[in-house]
Amino acid sequence: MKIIVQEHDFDVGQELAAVAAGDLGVGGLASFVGRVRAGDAGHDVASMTLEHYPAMTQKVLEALVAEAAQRWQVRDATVIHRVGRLAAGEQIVLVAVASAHRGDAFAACEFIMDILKTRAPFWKKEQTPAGESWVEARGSDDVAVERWQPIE
Amino acid sequence: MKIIVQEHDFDVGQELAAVAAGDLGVGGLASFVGRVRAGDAGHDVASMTLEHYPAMTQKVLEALVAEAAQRWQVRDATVIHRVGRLAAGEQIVLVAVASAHRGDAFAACEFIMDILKTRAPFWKKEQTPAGESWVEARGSDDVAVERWQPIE
Amino acid sequence: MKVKLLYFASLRERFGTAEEILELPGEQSRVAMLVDVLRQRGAPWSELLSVDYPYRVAVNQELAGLISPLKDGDEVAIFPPVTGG
Amino acid sequence: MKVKLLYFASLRERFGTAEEILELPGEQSRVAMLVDVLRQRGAPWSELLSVDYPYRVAVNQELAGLISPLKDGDEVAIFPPVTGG
Repeated sequence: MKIIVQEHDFDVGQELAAVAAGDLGVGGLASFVGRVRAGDAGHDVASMTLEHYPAMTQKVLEALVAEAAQRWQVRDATVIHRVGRLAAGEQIVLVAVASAHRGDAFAACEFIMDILKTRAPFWKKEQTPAGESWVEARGSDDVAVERWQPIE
Repeated sequence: MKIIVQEHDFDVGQELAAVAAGDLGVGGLASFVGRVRAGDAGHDVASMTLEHYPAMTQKVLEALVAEAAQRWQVRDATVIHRVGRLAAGEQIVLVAVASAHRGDAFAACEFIMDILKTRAPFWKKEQTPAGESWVEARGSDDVAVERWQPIE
Repeated sequence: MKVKLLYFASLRERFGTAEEILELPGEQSRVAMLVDVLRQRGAPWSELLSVDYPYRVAVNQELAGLISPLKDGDEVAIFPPVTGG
Repeated sequence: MKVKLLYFASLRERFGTAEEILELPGEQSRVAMLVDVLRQRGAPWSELLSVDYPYRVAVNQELAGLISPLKDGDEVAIFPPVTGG
């Protein structure tokens, strides 16, 4: 497992090639790359600044990957999250999960992304022509998390 | 949209960089890479040979991507499927979907993979120490497809 | 009327051919009639093109059923369930 | 007892500081008491550490609630809802 928070960019091709490299038991590798979106009409985002709480981030991300590996068959996983100033179009986050079967790879990857969004201590500040402002948490992220609750 | 069936390998990093390249409206890129799995205990797969029905494959894959783009917001997508002889560990298929939001990217990507498995005319023959044999379709693939049925 | 038949994967191997041209009586036909003609050849046709074996049929590159119509010049592919991805 | 306080993002900016050491009465305390002490400073503390504002608290890097216990030397972080990914 590889879990890193860094300022510099990452090479998706290199990272994906390294997930479970040489593991012939892998049948599928699901991944997600989040990018800085330029915003919507009337809300142009030129860049964002990502801040985090380093001591907690690492703990949360490790716990998250461990939880995914308990719920699904995971042979290897990589999570890279960037911090600092990122221009529109730049990569923010990579989550990649290698499993024997595709269903596990997809579910674990999406689970990590969804929970990361509501539990990992990162904060985004947007730079727009109107000035800077902190991004507010979205209710849809909580909805995305709810479907992963264990069924009692 | 890029939909290709080819014998030679593909470079995942290059392909992912090309999906919706320069499109600042992309917030997420979900992808899946299928690899030749070496098999399970007592069933060692050294390689497989993939055969297809070229005239139909292209049509089916194009229809599939179009269907995904109708159901979810898709800004760009790439599907590459290899044919011919592939050794254990080699890449078979890449599906990548870029969307404004991650939920659409994940859903469209998984949808394309699930439906591809049951509708695209590819057939796998495995080479094991015990000889060659055609892979049988799996019931679990039909189950994976069922959840994508539109709710009436 | 004539149709072009294509076989894939295990069916191609079992039938020992990848394609053939088949003459069918009349100017129109249906997949069911084509399959009947093939089954009358005996094994392995009768064995593999039976309800016990989940073969698939595509007419002009679109999945078809037994009642799907056939016309002169159609391309008919017969193959086992697909296993790509 | 003393705790180390950390503020992040908009709260760090509004409070004008990233961290401070805070002395609390007694040898044990709770998050609720700490928040009370901070609110007594007046605005912006009283405004932002209110039920109208969905602030989060972590004690020693674990999310905590108002009744979570505090002891000498704890690291307490106060921040807005997270927006990573």
